[in-house]
Amino acid sequence: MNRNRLVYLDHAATTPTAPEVVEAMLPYYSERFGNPSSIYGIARDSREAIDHARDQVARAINASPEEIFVTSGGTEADNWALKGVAFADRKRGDHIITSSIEHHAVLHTCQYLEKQGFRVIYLDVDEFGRVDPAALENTITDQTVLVSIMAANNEIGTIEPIAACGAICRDRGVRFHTDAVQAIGSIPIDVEAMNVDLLSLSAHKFYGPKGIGALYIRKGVRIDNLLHGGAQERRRRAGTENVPGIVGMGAAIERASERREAYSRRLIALRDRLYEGLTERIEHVRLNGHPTERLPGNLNLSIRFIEGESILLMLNHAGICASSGSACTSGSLDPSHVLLAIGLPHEIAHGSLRFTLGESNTDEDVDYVLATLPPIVERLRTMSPLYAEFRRSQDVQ
Amino acid sequence: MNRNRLVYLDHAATTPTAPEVVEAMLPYYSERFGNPSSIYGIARDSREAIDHARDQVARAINASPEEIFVTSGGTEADNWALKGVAFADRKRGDHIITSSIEHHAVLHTCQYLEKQGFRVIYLDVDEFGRVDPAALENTITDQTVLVSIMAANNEIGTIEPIAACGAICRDRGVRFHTDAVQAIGSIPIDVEAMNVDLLSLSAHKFYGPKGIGALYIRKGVRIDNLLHGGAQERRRRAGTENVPGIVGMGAAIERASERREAYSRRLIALRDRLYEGLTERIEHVRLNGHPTERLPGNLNLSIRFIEGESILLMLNHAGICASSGSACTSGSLDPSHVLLAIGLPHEIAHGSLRFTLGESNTDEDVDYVLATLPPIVERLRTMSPLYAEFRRSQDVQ
Amino acid sequence: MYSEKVMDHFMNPRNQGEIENPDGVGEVGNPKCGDIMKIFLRVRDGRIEDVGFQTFGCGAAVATSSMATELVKGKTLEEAWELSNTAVAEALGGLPPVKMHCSVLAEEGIHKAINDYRIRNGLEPWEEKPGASHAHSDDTCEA
Amino acid sequence: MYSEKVMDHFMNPRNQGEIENPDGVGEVGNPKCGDIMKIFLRVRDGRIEDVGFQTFGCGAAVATSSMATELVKGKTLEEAWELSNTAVAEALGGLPPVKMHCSVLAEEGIHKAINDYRIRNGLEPWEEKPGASHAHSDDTCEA
Ligand SMILES: Cc1ncc(COP(=O)(O)O)c(C=O)c1O
Ligand SMILES: Cc1ncc(COP(=O)(O)O)c(C=O)c1O
Repeated sequence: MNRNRLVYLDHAATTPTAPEVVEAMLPYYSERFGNPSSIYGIARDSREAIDHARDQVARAINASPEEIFVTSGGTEADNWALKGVAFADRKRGDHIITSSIEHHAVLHTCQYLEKQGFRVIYLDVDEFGRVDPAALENTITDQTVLVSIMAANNEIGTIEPIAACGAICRDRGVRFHTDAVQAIGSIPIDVEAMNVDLLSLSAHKFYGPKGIGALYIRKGVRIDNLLHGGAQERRRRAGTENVPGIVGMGAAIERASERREAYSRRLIALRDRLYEGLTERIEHVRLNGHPTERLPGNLNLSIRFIEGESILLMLNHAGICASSGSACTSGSLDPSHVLLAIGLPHEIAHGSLRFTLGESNTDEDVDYVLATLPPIVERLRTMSPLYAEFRRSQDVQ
Repeated sequence: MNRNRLVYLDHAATTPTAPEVVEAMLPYYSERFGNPSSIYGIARDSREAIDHARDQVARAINASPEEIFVTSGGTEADNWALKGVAFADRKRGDHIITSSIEHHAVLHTCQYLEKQGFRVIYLDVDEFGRVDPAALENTITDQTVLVSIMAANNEIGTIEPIAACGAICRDRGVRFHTDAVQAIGSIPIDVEAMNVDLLSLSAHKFYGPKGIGALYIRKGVRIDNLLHGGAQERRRRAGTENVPGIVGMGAAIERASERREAYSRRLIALRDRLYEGLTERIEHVRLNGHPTERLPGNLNLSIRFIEGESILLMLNHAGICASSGSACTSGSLDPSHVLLAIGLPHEIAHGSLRFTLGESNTDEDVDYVLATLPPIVERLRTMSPLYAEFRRSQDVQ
Repeated sequence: MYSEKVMDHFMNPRNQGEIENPDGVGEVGNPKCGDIMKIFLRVRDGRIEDVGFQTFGCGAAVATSSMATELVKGKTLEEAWELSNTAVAEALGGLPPVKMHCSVLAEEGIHKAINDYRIRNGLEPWEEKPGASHAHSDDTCEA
Repeated sequence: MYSEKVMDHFMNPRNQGEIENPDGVGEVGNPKCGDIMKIFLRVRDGRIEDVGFQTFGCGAAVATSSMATELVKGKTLEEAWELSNTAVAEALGGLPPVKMHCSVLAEEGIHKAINDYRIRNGLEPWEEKPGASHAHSDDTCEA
């Protein structure tokens, strides 16, 4: 691997914790380490730090602090939202609606709920990965207790019509959850304007620490607890609070909100240049996701005739970190459910590549990828029986 | 509050993260921040760090690394162990046995399971807070799928006969879980020797960070997942790994294991001197918990005629951090379920005080408490109608 | 958790202690629930000339005892009867929600001491206003 | 994730490429499952004189193709037939469990190319040993 150069283009997987965020966390490890539930002075410091962070999170999504509940990350928030509302409202109905391109934290939770007797509808998406609000509207029945549609997709970056979905759910008196794990820090989110009842977020996606997240629960939403035990988080989420993590999440989300506009503008420019440069240099490439309604930093491409993991390994050798929708890395042989859901054939889905740009990326990084990727593609195509076959079929014509 | 002197005597609530532990965590925030599931170089660093930490945790309890699953703390570990085994084995039986002095993370989970149709027996304890293995044996039926008995109690410090309970469960083919959150780092724990099938631990109780813990699951134990989503933790616990937290837990548990013997010897000496000094200086005091089978750092006293929170506030004013079994702090009016379970009348339970000693404590701390607490007790008793009544009744005799 | 005012009244309680030969005494609360307040009154010409308290309880219990006695001192019995628990809490700069019951206890203690005085003096005890809140009413402590 | 040996064979694959006018060809795998291997043999006097491969697939697929061809080069067809997937994996210093199916694919590719040679030469194809593992057999990819 090239240890001299590191170009990190996998910000959707995780981001580095910003140094100033780490700085904010540090005092809460060894000095202000008190358990927030205790009554003495150092515990008050912890309590105040948590309150402050809760304010910061609330402000970022236009909620009030009493509606923010800390979790151990996006996964727990998604699990809690879905299981919590489904079981609390079980008497009202057994019907849940989500999309076919949700993160596994939502999909696998839905599958669990199906085993528990709930009926789940997985809405199709169009070729760009968009959910159709009209289809949602037609799918809601008087048995529907919950709709969960992600704010933006983690693989192809497509931004979903959340406000439209929220309005429909509000109209029909159905609870609306959105997994905003990828959206926070990249696009504006307002739970009031968007009629969102529950929202999941995860700090490590916006330059905060890993292992901490939050669930927004609108006042008045009935929801069962997921973790039982102590009286933390106003009796809704038990467990000694991860004070440094919470402080880090607060600092990170405030920082992200302040920077968001400039951040997205910058990323869009870099990403578009990367996209155009690559399509100029490589044949048989397609863009996955929506051409405009997509996360600023996301570029998802299918590069025909070659396989994603191979590309990643060669990129890694050159010091470039990216990810793919190829199944290989996850240990299953099926490629990404998201790429299949937008209609890609398996063999093309296997050859997909995701670059997600972030704070550290520069014009030089883009240039470096533009110089590095085309010869890698060339090399792997030379090796590929699919490409040989394709070339033969072209020669014949 | 006395900002000049701080004597922290609430190590059972939480401990400061040791500076060398924080040191070990730091590189994983902003430098080696890769998502362990990715395939590039910096992700490998994270993966190796997690593997190393898993080894450290496994070694500390004589397990193998594949049996250690990371959670967001003791609460999640307890919830997972109980719900996971109960639901996985539901077809085999619906009967669960625990004790009446478990932590709320176990008790409230059991109450949840009761709502789901399970039957739970809460074993009584003796006046010292000990579970009787013979009673356990008699309570097991062919419907029993799980027994959960804590390794040591968080309030009164009593060490439970875990090895005996484990042997009985093994004999009867029943799964045995122990909440060792308070035990790890203070007393030796060996899942093989003790026939433990599942064990919960939480890093912030042994000078590691908050918000991270683990569940040991013996190979072959059937258990449902609690958090659904990604394929992390060998598909058993979804969610992007809290890499710095995991590294911190590993470093902390290794450090705690190395120090344990010297640590407990030192704490026992300090604690016994504190106990003897206080009983010499204050009348009408009783020790709660077992006289010898107790955690090294734990001293739990009931001080008659006065109320716990008042004592804590005055101690805090003098810079001493402690906790109480009084309900006041938790917002309920009932005093600690543990103190009631060992037979204390309510009014005496309300006047209980818990000192839990740890690394930072010195002989001077003990002297300071010995000088500070007696006048506080005196003052509060002067104020107390119960004490006035008691004195009148003495005068009459 | 507590305001500075609460901590001041807790650390430096006013009117703490028994009064010798009081004209009225009121004891409320229950040791099971972790708080007992005992209020002592000396009454001259229908006015509370002196007042004292003894309290077993948490910080808020002590502080509300101190503040309530302070507020009724020098008042006529009629005025003192009007003292509400919220007035006590407000005078203390607020109380945490879970501690509001302590202020109710203080109000009840004053009432009980006043009625004790009235009964001792052959008068009808006054009646609690309907709807007055009672400490512990919706709590788990079975006093 | 991968051993150094795997990475070496992935970055510098041996025997990569088509052979002109091969004496036997074996193609295995399925684009749906994300891996296809094509093995080309040149056979002289019952011996594999030259061997080449083309692979569409992950790092392990390329590395096992490279190692498998390396191991059969110069061998008699009988010897080459005996090459097992575990031998390929071992020669690579091990493979992650989820990638073992790639080594199975390599074994199958060699077998298929040998039998292609035998059929072209009017010989009975050899039979796979009973119980031989097959790539993807217990996986979700429905090839
Ligand atoms: C859209 C989405 N939802 C949920 C998650 C889960 O978040 P976490 O891994 O922090 O639990 C992720 C990221 O992993 C995500 O991208
Ligand atoms: C015995 C016991 N079990 C479980 C827990 C819960 O651990 P955590 O707060 O880390 O979730 C604690 C401490 O709070 C405890 O003392």
